[in-house]
Amino acid sequence: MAGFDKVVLSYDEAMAGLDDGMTVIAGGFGLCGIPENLIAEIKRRQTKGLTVVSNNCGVDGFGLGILLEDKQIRKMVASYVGENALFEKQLLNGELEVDLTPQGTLAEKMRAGGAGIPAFYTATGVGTPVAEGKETRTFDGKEFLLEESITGDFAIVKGWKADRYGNVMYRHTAQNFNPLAATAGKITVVEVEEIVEVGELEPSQIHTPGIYVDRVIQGTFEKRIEKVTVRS
Amino acid sequence: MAGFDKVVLSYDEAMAGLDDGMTVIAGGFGLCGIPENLIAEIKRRQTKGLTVVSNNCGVDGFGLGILLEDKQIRKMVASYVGENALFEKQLLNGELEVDLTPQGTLAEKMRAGGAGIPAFYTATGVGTPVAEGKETRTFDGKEFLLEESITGDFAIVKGWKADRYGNVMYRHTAQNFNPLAATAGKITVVEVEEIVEVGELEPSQIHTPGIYVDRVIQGTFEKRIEKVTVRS
Amino acid sequence: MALTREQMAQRVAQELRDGYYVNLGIGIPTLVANFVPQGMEVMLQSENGLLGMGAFPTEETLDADMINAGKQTVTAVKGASIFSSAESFAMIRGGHVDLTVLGAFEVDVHGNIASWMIPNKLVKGMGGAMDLVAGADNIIVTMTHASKNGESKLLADCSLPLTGKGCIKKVLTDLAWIEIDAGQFTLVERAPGVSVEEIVEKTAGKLVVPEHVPEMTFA
Amino acid sequence: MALTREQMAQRVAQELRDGYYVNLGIGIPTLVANFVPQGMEVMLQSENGLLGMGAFPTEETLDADMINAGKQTVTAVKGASIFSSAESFAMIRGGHVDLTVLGAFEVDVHGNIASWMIPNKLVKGMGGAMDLVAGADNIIVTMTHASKNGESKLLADCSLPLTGKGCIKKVLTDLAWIEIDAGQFTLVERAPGVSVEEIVEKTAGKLVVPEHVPEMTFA
Repeated sequence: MAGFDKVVLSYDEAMAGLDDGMTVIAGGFGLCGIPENLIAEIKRRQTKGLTVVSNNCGVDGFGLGILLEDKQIRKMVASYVGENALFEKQLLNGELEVDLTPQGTLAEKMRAGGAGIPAFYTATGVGTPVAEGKETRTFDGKEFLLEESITGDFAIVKGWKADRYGNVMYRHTAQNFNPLAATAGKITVVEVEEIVEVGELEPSQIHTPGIYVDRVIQGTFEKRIEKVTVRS
Repeated sequence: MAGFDKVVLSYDEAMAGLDDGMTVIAGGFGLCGIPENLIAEIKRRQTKGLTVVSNNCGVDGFGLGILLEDKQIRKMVASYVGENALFEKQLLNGELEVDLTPQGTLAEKMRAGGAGIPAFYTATGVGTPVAEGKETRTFDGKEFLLEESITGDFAIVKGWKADRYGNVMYRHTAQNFNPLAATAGKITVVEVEEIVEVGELEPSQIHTPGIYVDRVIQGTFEKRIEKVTVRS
Repeated sequence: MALTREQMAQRVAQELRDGYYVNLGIGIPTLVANFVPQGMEVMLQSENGLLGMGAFPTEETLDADMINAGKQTVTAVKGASIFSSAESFAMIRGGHVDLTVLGAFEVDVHGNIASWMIPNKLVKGMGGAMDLVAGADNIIVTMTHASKNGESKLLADCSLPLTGKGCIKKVLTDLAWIEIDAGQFTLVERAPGVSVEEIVEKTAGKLVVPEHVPEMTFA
Repeated sequence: MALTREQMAQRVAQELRDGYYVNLGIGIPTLVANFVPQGMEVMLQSENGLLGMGAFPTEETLDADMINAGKQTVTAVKGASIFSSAESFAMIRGGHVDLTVLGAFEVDVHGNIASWMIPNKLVKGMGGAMDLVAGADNIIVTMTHASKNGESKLLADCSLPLTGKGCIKKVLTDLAWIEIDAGQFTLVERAPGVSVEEIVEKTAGKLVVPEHVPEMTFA
């Protein structure tokens, strides 16, 4: 079974092969379901000139935000980047390039990238700045934009449970972009809270089949909450 | 909660509104996971001139095959239709039109239809008879076909368990095209083996969220097996 | 009198129907959930991947893995489902959400909406707004009728970069319920005590005023 | 001697690697699963939505809801996953399957394959074959080298309608292991006891024959 055993024991091993200038696709929505230790490992490695594809860019001091501190990100592809003063500064300085992509288009671009679909049409963004330089086309009397898919050299993913074969389940809304990112990496690394026995996950309930996953590592997570909101 | 209670008590009610000339998208692979009672109800209604979209067309005397007996199907969109003498006869007679579509393209056409994506590019079928009359386009040096999505007036789906809100889970490989069909019908009808209490299905484990489902009915199923194969 | 934020939410809530799947944007739209009419049930879709968003949690049930699209901690109602962002936007883009309520900077007579970007101010991103306006058939925009300086937000043509083109048919402002069709606004209802003249004055785009413009009523 | 069906499967199985995800077509490809080398594990993908296809069931474990792409009843191995047809073909189209083995009527020097349609005979459909050949990087075609009438199936140009264009690089016939590159076949191995002359004679497309063509070996 050695061939299907995806478990690695160190974060160093988990991110082996990450080089300057690569594209990294990251799961997560805000700070929910982010691969926080894999991100920390990218910081430790000081890999530079990265293109990072993720719905958001973390916050100052946590999540993808920490990769801004040493200017490791050259270009960010995201739908919303408003939580983060350093991001703002680097953007205004011209140190950081940003490609703002509608959230649903971003999700579909990752899925399409993983599914071997190079491009698709969507009504999202027609007539807006997002449409600039993109082809439009009419189907059934309605106008649509051509959007190209995204793949990455690495995908970094946060799961809940995984088995050694790389079958993954996500917990609650920490699912978000994670299963899409998982399909779109040349090398897909998943960090999880718990590694379970092969056969423990019900086959029909697996969110990410192991075929997409190259490495699995068990971590411990801070799970910082961006906006704690409780009812009284 | 009346507004979210999708359960209907008769097959007549389940297929109310089905008219001659409509397009019906059906889940199932071979005879596995087919909405057998919904198909039988279409036969009982004697609705004619249907376009049926399904991976296969059942067999003689079972599944979608029974809709051929009274020539209810005008056009079949499928990837493989080889199990069925009546189909063959009507095709050769010119009584039946067939649009053969690669299996993966068919699955993606249904998904795209449900997801508001009017068309996508795929390498599947480039240079083959499937490409006739279709646009091709090069991305990254490779040639792709433009394929348009499919939606239907009705989607008929076979689930395992559903709750009254129309949240559905499928059993084993009876999942197949069912969750895709479910997203692509103007009216989506799901027949299931068991209706469970709302809240009983784990939210992250639901295969088809209720938002796609208009009607749910509990049925009993023959579950005929096309090729019983056992080891000795 | 101009409507309060709560009254605006209350008026929008009158458009809810039993069994609606609804996506509520940040701000006034979020308040709509507080005014769901009695005996009616709606399910809230949160575009980060939750259908059936519930109340905020208690301190005890707080869970970092359970948030809404505004990144607030939430709960799920009985019968909720949770899924990926691709599935969530398949619902939205595919037109499966019955009603979307969101804010805006400007709306024009062509149904265009600008809500995400003010040139020369820092651009934070459109999030899911472009998908929501492109995918939904039934959208209600909530915004004040005019800016604090008195500049109309209901224009002949949006001046700001668009979020979506030709997709808005209904606007609720603090002064009026406006519908958009065939390149013009129509004044359908006015806020209690607000004169047709004030609304006409504060509407820059072409506004059709029917003979009788009823006041909004609140239960 | 020409290889038997079992020997063909056995030779293909030598191309398996530990940890491969493999899709096996109907016929000879299916037999490959019987010859997985010891100490090696592969996972079989069945395009109806099963990764980790196991043995046929017993009478007791027979389940109508558990079939493979050939519509036979099967079981799932430990660690299997089950998913929709869209997800299944996302794997296939996206190039995540490590090896695809399938039969064909004809293959040509351009890497074209014809395997699904004979004009003037009833067309039953391509099933998943077009997706499989378009999506995979690593495909092995298994077929007899020539028809029963002695007509070569390794052509300069396929005569039948294609299943895929320019996607085949490796062919195992009952006579030879052939690779395709730059518009020509290369003879890599021959079946034990089969002469280079016989292979040359039965190959219609341009065939490069290296100085030394080893015989296949079987463990």
